[in-house]
Amino acid sequence: MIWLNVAQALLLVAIAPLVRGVIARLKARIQNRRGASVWRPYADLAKLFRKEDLTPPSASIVFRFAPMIVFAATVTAAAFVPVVHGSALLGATGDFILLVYLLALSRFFLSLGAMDGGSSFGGMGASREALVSALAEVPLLLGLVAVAILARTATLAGIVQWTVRQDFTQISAVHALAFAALALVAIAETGRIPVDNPTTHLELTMIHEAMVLEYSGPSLALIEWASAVKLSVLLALLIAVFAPWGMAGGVSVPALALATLAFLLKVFVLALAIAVVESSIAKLRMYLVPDFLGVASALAILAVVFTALMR
Amino acid sequence: MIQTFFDAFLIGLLCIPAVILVGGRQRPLRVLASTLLLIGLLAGTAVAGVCFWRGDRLAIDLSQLTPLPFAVAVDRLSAFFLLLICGVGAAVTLFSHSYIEHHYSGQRRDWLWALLPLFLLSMMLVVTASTAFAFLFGWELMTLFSAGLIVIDGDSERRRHSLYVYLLMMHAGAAAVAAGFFLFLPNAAGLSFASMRTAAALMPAGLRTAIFLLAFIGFGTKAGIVPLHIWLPKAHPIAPSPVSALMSGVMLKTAVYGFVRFGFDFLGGGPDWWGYLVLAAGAVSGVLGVLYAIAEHDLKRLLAYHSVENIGIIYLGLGAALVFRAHNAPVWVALALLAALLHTLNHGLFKSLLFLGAGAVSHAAHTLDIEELGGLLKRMRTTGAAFLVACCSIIGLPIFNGFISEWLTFRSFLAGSALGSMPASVVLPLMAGVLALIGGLAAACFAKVYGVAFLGRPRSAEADHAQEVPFAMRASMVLLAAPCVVIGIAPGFVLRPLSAALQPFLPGTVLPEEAVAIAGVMPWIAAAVLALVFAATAIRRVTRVTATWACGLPGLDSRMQYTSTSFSKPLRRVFSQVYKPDRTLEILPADRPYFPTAISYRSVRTTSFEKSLYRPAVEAIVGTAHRLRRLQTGNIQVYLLYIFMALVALLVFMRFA
Amino acid sequence: MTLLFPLLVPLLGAAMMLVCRRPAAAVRVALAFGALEVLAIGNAVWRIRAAGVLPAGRYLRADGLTSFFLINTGLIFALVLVYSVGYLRHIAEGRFSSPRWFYGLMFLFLFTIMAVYLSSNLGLLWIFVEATTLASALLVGFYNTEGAVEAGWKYLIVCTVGIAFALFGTIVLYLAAVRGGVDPRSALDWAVLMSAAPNLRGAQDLLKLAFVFVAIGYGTKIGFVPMHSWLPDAHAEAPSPISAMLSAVLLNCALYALLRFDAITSRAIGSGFSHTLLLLFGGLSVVVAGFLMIVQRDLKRLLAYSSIEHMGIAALGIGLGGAFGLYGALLHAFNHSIAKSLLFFTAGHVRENFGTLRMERIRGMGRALPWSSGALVIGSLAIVGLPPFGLFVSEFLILTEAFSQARYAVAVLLLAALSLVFGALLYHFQRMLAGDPESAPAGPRLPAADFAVMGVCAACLFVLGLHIPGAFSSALRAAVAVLQ
Amino acid sequence: MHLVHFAAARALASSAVFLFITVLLMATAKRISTCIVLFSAQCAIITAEILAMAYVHKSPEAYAVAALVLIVKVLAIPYALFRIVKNLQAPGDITASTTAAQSVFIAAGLILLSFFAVEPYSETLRVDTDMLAAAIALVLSGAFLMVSRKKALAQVIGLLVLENGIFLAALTTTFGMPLVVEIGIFFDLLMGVFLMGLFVFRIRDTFEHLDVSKLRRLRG
Repeated sequence: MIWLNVAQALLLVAIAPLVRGVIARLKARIQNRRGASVWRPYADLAKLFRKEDLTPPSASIVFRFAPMIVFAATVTAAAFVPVVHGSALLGATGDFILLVYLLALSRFFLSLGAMDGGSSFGGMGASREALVSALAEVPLLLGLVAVAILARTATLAGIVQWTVRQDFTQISAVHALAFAALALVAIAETGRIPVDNPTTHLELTMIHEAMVLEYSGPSLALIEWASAVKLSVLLALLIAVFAPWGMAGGVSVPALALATLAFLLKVFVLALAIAVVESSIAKLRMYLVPDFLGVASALAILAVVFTALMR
Repeated sequence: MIQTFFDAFLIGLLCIPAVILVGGRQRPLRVLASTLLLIGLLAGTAVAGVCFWRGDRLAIDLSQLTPLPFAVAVDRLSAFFLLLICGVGAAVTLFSHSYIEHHYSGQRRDWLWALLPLFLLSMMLVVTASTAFAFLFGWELMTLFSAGLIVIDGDSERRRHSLYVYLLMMHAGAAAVAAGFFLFLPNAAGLSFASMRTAAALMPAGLRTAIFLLAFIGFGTKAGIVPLHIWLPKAHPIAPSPVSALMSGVMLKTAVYGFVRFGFDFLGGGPDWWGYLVLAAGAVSGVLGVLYAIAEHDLKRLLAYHSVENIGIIYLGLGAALVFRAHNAPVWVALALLAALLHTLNHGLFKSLLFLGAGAVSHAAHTLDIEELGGLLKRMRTTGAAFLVACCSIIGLPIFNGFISEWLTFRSFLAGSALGSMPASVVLPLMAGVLALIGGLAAACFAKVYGVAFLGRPRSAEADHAQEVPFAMRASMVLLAAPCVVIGIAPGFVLRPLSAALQPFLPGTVLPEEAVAIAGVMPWIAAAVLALVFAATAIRRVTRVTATWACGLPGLDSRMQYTSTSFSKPLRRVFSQVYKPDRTLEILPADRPYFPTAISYRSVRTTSFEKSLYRPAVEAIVGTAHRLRRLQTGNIQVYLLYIFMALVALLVFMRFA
Repeated sequence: MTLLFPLLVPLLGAAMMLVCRRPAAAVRVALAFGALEVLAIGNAVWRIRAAGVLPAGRYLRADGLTSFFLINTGLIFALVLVYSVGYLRHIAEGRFSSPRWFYGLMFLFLFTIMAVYLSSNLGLLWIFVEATTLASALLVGFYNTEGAVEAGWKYLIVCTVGIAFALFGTIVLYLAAVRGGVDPRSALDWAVLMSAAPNLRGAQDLLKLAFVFVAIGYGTKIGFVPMHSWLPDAHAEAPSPISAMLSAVLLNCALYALLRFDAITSRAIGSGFSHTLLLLFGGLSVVVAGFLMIVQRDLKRLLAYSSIEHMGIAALGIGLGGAFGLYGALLHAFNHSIAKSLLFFTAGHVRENFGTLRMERIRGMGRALPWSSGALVIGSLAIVGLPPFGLFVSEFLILTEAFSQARYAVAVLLLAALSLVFGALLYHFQRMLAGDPESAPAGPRLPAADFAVMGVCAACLFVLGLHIPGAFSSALRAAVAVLQ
Repeated sequence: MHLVHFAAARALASSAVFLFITVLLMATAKRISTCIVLFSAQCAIITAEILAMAYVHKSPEAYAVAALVLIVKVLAIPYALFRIVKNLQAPGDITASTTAAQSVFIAAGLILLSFFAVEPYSETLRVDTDMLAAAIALVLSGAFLMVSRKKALAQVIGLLVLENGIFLAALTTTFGMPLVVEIGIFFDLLMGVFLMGLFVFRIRDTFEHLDVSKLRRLRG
């Protein structure tokens, strides 16, 4: 069993850049551009690993170790989410709170690394990231709490086993609200369009890019890979919590293959959704982001309240 | 054997002030005294540890000597708090060994060394007292000695006002606690904790509620629950750093100890609205505490507000425990209490570490305003590292101890949602949301503090020339940082004895399975993260130092970095209702706005509990005093009239009564 | 004979004062007689302890209660005498204000107080309480300034009027006793009245009437609130040693008289009526004095109001009665007398060095007078009732009694008033102690005698806070047994 | 002997009325000297009262008390007061806060009030109520005098009247207390008057006026 769970985690980490490539490609096709190849992110990572690692004079040990801690925390978070099979490496004992706070660990060290650069971009990115993450934490946790209350367990593996037993057609209000809240938070957390534009370098709007402005070479590669992994972890979390049907019951190879196929299909659907959203909405002004996250919080609180009414 | 060790330790601590006051002048004698204190406290930690882990019971009874029954008894719960006091006390003594030598001289220094052991002793007396007289004796002495230590540190109009508010509120709180104790009397034989426990069972509900509310207000004042917190950001910053570390890290915990003794040990829980009251207080304190902290840029005031926030988190745990007690779900009560007590220990560790860090920063850079600091990590490597560990712990990041207690609190809220009754299954999960908000905001605040103060470029000459602090201070900070990480990675060795400590008032509860789960998974997570970090360092790389990117312009100076005010600006805008800031922008010269020589921006928080709640009350009292003063007219005829009227009034009262 | 000794010595002392002309000789003689007096009191207390009750002749009698108050008076008198030696050196020679007059009147004053404690007859008791007013009126007016004369006049007139009512109360009690069949010749004798009290139940409203008048009368001397107006003027305008004697000894003496009456009435008609009255006066005094202390501008007036408040607390203790109430009340009166004399001695030093007692003009006392401010800190911590000192124990006892009788109104009122007083005193003392002194004060050195006196006061407070010595505790319990 | 017995009984009955008259006159008195005279008249009436009672009850002690009252209250104190008034050379008028008419009405009201006050106790005390009422009237009018009169000496006289009232009350209800106590009370009274005289002189020296209501320096 252990090797299966390790494989699942490695699968998530491996396909992370691919997911970003697919999203970029789909956005290009929607805006009828040809767009770069789907494997472009892997090439970028390979290139960055070979380049020089530049550090500003004022940088301290935190600047050098921040990318590594960010990467480590995010990859450990990946070990929690059941992807192909019901049980994940740490999914049985650890629960979603651990996952959320591991992501918080990576975010915290990323903003520290940004502040260490000594330029105003780092501070700007860290300050905005602090705003977004502070307000995103409530809906993220409350959405998962709502589902956990219904499933009567906090471990992700437990939630998956409970949801699989529910029949597909009867959609509960709690799940709908929780999914909406978590979807909004996923967009905010991974810095997609309405909250932050991953491709821009415009001081007025960038959050994630501003933090990593000083990084280059292997450090930048680790950070980019980590943010890709974070995106795929959040998508996998959404799939596991809300649409786990199709996960392999047993350990036989055909079942796993079928489950992997189902997982990839679901990820593709979500990627398509992200691409459509990003192509149709403009980025929100910085001071409208709190309202965006306010809506997510309201949805999550409603979900929690509904769990009590549903009983 | 432990008993004699414990007595020797107490007596030893008692005679240190005498030694210092007598021979404080010579340096060797002072060094001897401080090392004696350090050894004493380490022995105290050992004794407390043995009592806590092995569960021995110690007792000292001085009732024949003292005018009223005065006894000390150490059970597991007291041992837990004793461990916290002695442990943090030892680290603080080590720190102040060189801090006091540098910053104070002559009589001030002698008095500091004399009052410090007495302050620690009074706190130990509070947590180990087993009669009301002993408890109140220690409780008032604790305030007195801390006030003495604050007075030594200096004198100014603002300090006097802060000290006055502190002493007055502590006295009012002590009066409420005393009333809470005395209300046991109609039913209890004496004022010893044992007789109070037996009396609590046969008391009418009304009396139990009165006692609970008095305990809540009395201990809430000392702990710093929001409406009663105004002394905390005034008193802690003006104390010497080692003393404010003790006050924030340990003294607030004696209030939590008192509240747990009253709420769970004596009264044994009550109706569920008690729990919701405590939850509400905890939530409001937590959120407002962290929001006020975000707006601060004086390091000590910021840390003081964070004490309010962390006490809020502890009260959230206690509130959940009270709700479970009302629904008599003993396992979940154990879980919630475990969470609250563990957070008390964790906060004791990292908050005192933060204050010692602040002391080290003020020692090195002579200022505590983080707007003028920056780049201290490169100049003060150990202090920076220890401060980073403390920041991660207070936010509750996984590998550090703060996370364990916040995680347990989350799981107790989650468990609470399974309770059938209506309010509980909605309120408790929402409290999980509140805790998440507090955690998020704390992360933002400490990213600001650490980023602005320790990273980036120094913003002032002092910050630039900051030197690393002497060895004793560094050693004490490392001594406090180590347990933060150890408890974070392997919480099991603290959780098991702690749940055993709850046995007396939660009979038959075993270690909750959530605690077992976290104790199991945390080592693996830590191992995974450390392994991946090690793997990442293995990547071969060529590093080169180049100038920071400044959009190609030359001359990037330190003032272009984000300051703490600008960092917290977005969050302050979102929560502007909480601050209701009154902003003033001044451009000089006024007549040529487009060619300014100087622009000054000032934003002041106008909402303050002191103005809206306390000022009217004080004015009413002083108003009555002035009206009463007019009764003393000075005219002898009026005085005689008072006597005759009093006589007539009494005769009429007697006639018709 | 042993009871006559403490009475005659002060009389002799007063007489000797007329004889010796030169001030230096007067001081030495006064000290000698003072020592003799303390020995006399000690011997009397020792004999009473041995004999339980010591009647001497028709008009003198001493029991446990007397010996307790004798200890209090002896201790405070000794302290005041030693302190006044240093204090009088600074007084300008005036027609009335020479050491000769001072010690003469002081001994007279002490004689009257001794007579109050040792007299067995309630009539004599009244006469000597009135005599204390007369003896101390001149002492209050000792300085011959405008304020002192005004304070002396008010003190004399208001107290005499108050005491007149006490006489009427004594007469009504005498009437009730005679009606109740007690032999008229000994109807005012306290012991006789106590033994005859149970069968006086018939004259219920007479005894109530008597207690009302006595409460108003002796209440004026104790300084209960509606009748307190003379106290701040008298205690503030008198020289500091005399203020100490007034606050620490005279108020206790009036309280002693009220206790004697309360014992009789509560044995005759039950303590319901009298104790309600005491609780009423006590509560009123504690609250009103607490409020008035906030707005005081003169240090000694502040201390005078604090005396009113503490007498109110003692009244509450007596009003509650029971196992702890009386014990706590007597202990509180004793502790208060020591703490208050310590504070008045410090006030004397402040006046010498700062030239004024107005608290706005006293700044930076902490640096200017280190030892006096140390005494002030100890005194104020004690007077406010904080732990290491005796008053915390007595207030704890009174609160225990209040709560165990489930009298929550009284208890909450007391706790609130204590916090109010703490706030008021802390506000004033902090402003005086902190800051840096503008004018360099004259002679910061504390004379050895004063240092010893203040040391003794502080030591007593500290010891009584931590451990009540066996002998003292048995004397206290004997005093309570007398009244039970 | 029958005649003397008859005269004593008549004296007992009528003296209350004379006391009421002195109370009313004193309320209207304009000068201190008239007050002093009226006070000594009051004491004379009380001496007569004591002699009558002593005769009726045949107690030798009462005769001694009567002699004491005669010497101290009728002669000594008024003489002392007159000497004080002469030495003071101060204007002898009594400035009052109530006009003469108001004072009389109040005095009359007080007399009526004293009758009502005594009425409930009449049956328990089994003593002639009008004498007790006179005593209470003296107490109340003494109090009224002290409160309304502004001059220091007037207050002293008010106090003495009040003392008279209490002494009379004692007399009527208990036919005299033990002699030692009586002597003590008189000694106190004498010393009190002496001290008040001393203070009156010191007030005149320091304040140059004797108006007590102006002594308002000690306030708050």
